[in-house]
Amino acid sequence: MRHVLDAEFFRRWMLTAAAAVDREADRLTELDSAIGDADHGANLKRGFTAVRAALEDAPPETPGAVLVLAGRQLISKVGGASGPLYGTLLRGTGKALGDGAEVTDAALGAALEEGVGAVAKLGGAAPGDKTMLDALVPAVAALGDGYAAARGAAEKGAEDTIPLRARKGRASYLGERSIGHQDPGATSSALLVGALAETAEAVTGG
Amino acid sequence: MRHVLDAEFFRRWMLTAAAAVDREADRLTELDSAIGDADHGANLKRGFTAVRAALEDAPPETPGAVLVLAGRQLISKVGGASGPLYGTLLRGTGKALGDGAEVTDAALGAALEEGVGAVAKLGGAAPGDKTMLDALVPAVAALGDGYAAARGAAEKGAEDTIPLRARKGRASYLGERSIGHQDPGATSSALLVGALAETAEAVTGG
Amino acid sequence: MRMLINVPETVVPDALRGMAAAHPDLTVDVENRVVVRRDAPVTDKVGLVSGGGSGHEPLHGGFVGRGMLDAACAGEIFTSPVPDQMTRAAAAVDAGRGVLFIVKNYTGDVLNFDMAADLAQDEGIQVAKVLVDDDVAVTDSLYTAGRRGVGATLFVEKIAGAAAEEGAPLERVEALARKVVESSRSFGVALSACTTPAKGSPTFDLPDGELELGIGIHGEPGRERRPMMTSHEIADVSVDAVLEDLRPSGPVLALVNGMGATPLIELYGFNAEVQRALTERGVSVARTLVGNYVTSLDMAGCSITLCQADEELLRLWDAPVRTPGLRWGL
Amino acid sequence: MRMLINVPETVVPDALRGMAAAHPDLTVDVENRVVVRRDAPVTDKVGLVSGGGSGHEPLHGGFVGRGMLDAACAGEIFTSPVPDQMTRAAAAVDAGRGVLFIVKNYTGDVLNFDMAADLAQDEGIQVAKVLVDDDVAVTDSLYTAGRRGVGATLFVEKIAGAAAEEGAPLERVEALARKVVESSRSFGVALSACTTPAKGSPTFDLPDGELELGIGIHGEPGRERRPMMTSHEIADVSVDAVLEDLRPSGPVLALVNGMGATPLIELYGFNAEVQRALTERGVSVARTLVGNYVTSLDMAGCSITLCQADEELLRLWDAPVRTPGLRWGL
Ligand SMILES: Nc1ncnc2c1ncn2[C@@H]1O[C@H](COP(=O)(O)OP(=O)(O)O)[C@@H](O)[C@H]1O
Ligand SMILES: Nc1ncnc2c1ncn2[C@@H]1O[C@H](COP(=O)(O)OP(=O)(O)O)[C@@H](O)[C@H]1O
Ligand SMILES: [Mg+2]
Ligand SMILES: [Mg+2]
Ligand SMILES: [Mg+2]
Ligand SMILES: [Mg+2]
Repeated sequence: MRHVLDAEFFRRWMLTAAAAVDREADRLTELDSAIGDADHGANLKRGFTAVRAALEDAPPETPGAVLVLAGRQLISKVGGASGPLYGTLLRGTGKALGDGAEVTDAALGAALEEGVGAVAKLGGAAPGDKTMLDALVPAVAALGDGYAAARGAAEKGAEDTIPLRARKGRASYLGERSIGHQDPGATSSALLVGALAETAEAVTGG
Repeated sequence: MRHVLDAEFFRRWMLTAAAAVDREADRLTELDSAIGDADHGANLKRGFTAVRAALEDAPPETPGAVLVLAGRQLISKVGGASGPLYGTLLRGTGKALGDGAEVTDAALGAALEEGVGAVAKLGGAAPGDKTMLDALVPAVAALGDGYAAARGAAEKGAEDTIPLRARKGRASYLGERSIGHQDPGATSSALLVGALAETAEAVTGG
Repeated sequence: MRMLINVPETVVPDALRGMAAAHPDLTVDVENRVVVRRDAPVTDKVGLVSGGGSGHEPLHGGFVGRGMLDAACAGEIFTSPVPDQMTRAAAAVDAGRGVLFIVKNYTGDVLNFDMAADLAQDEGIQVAKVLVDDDVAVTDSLYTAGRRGVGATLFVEKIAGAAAEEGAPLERVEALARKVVESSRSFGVALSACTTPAKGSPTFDLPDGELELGIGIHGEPGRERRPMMTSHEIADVSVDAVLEDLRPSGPVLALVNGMGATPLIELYGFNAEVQRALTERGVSVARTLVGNYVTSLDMAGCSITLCQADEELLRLWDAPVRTPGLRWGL
Repeated sequence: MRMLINVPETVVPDALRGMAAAHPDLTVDVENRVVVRRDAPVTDKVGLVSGGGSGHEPLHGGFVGRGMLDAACAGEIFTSPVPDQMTRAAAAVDAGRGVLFIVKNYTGDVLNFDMAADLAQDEGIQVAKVLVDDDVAVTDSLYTAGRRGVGATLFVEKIAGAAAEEGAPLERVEALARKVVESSRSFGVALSACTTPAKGSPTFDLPDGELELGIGIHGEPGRERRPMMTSHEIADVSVDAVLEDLRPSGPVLALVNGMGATPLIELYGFNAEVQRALTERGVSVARTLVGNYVTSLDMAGCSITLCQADEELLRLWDAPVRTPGLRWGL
């Protein structure tokens, strides 16, 4: 891969992610019901519906602005743990992208690393805690091998949360009983990375 | 039949009734659950437990006194519709028996008629209203043909409440929907009459 | 059976002990199951006594206190109390100006309170009775035991209680109570049946996706079963049912009541629909009370009660009250 | 799904509209989901703001009013509200003496209130925060998100609210709130799971005849499943769990709280057992509150919260309060 990514690319990523969230909302809620409070699907659906509306309302002109706007929407509309965390992920990534009209794959990779770092800082979690970081961190690490590799890593990371005992978020209240369930946030993170890969495939041919 | 009935006979009747109520309490509650408030079995069980205790505590010396004491216990311990009604039945019958040490079958028949009349007056119901009267009235009418006949009439009377639409008591709230269910009070009345027949069979040979 | 109890037999006395511990303002006679205002009998005040089967909490014991009831008798679950309790309560609260029995119209309650009134009068206590019969789901005709007493009981207890607290004589308190009864109508809906401790399983079978219209507060099924409806539709049906019987010419008091297991967030949402439905039908609401006040154990569902309130009733409604279940102005 | 709602999406705003209609003392901003005291900002008073996911009613909106909260932010069901709501609430109640955020310790609530505090401070509002974390079912360690905030929230809101009403400065109100948090612990038990409108089926599967110990208020399962227990046994287990963490040296405030679908008669009976269990363990109870105060939608179950209360806390607890959910002395 060696693409140049414009605002349109990021807009499509967000819309693809919104579609994926709509499609998978019930599953996310179901996962959250097992070890959380059964709202993760509804939360992200509400958030990405707002993202979609905002992007349609006044499409920003730079990649960074698209992600910052999307992140702000999530912060203002989602609530819960995932609202500030995903909001911070996108805002942090967007800010790191700067205000150029186009960015490279490599720049996106670096920015995502910053975004994910901001999530880790805000939430105080580390990989292995059974959170969204378990999908995000391996995805960013795999990004050097392409978007498809990142998607695979995120999906694997999400699945690998099953045997983990949660140490952060609501699932940590369950102690041992959190073992054996896939983390909803890691699952939605895999959807976001999957949407990125899908966008890259559609827009740039992968 | 032509017996002379003493206080012991009436005590045994009440204890037999108490045993029957204990045995059938769940069924009575089940019937009351369909068209009432699911307490008839518990109500009568509580009441006849008190009757049993009172009769054991200080066994009265006349037939009339046994029934008056039993009736008072029901009034003081049962509550609901059936407490005052059955209490009045037994008190009314007991009072009508006078204070002789022994009474005849015929005197019991006449006294029961008064007792049932008092129930009808207190509750304002008539046969056909789907209440205890639908078992009590035919039972008293059949008493001339013996205790077994009375039991048969009471049981048939109780069963015959099934197609009736209730016009008194809680079941009347259901309107048409009270049709198709046997009245709990008529059912418990059949138990009381059955206990009388059983007592007569055991004590006097029928 | 999902109940927070020890054994079915002790549910009522256990609850009374817990009530006593929570409310030092009340004197709770656990053995005789009578809850009395600590300062009873209140000098020169007409005494107000009510009671009924348990399972409708906070009714009636939770409405004992200044400005409302002087005493309440707790029966077994869904079973009217016995006359002995009522005469005991009457004796405890009579200050020589007489006692009003507030009786919900059920055969059992009527018979037991009648017997108690006779006994109390024998003991020299002046007793008046008012029968509450507000449930429009039951046609008041020769073919029924008459309309049931449900939510209006709260209005009667509050308004008659305020009048008694002001020193009104028995006839006046009784007349006001009767006026509230005549001005009030209710309608209830169940989304689930309730489970009595003695039975241990739901009193009727209500499949998910259906509801019962016109239910009472004793786990009895309603008059009609329908497919599940929205809060909007339930409000329309309930308001129409009440207004068919009660055509208020002025503002009303509204009670939007939960049956016990319906969360407050749903009751508030339902209240929004009730207010809409009333406004659409030209009825103005002077005061609204939303909550679990006249319940049916763990039944999910709701009822509405409207009371046409003139200035006098409104003033008495607003008067101070200090009970576990209703409190303001004190 | 047995819910008295229109559609899951509008449950929260519908409830807020119904709340507005029932409580003229409150200003309800339905669009932004903020409930505010009508007389806010109150001159010279520290403002108290709380909030959290909906589904715990009357918490928090029902505790807005004189002597308690100045404003509450309602999130979606079981979802913390967003920072915009909290800054809006802070702006509405700030009278220049600063605002205290009362935050239940959940990742979502903490993150959103933190962001809001930053934003509010940017706007020149002085903000302090107190984190409520009283649920002993969660071990407070590096391996969890920390103890959850549950019933103690009511104690904090009441006592800090009373101090603010008396004119105490922000640091003092904050210190008192923190003292209440440190003095309070809770434990909860579920007899049934709850059903969120969005999911439409119970959040976990609890067979009849079993219960969950150590549950929270968001439909999450507890730490342990056990065969059904009596009220006596549940009281023992709950009291022991709390006392393992909180060894009160003096009298306590006790909250015996229903999760939403447990009838009051059962809660009172449970209270009798809680009082017994405390007495047996040498703990004396100064005040008891029994009812549905911090709920979990239609969950059947209960929780207890104990707060060791010195004379100052007791005095502030007894101080007048006038809110939809808690009212005395006014
Ligand atoms: N401290 C944290 N750091 C990173 N991710 C977290 C943290 N806490 C929770 N999460 C993620 O958030 C997800 C839950 O999101 P959501 O259900 O929307 O919020 P809530 O837990 O407030 O209901 C979890 O599955 C987990 O992946
Ligand atoms: N007015 C009445 N006259 C005669 N019997 C009646 C009357 N009302 C009710 N009953 C009888 O009482 C029975 C119900 O008793 P019970 O369940 O103990 O009381 P409640 O209806 O108060 O719960 C009914 O099945 C009926 O037979
Ligand atoms: Mg969640
Ligand atoms: Mg019955
Ligand atoms: Mg009954
Ligand atoms: Mg949540």
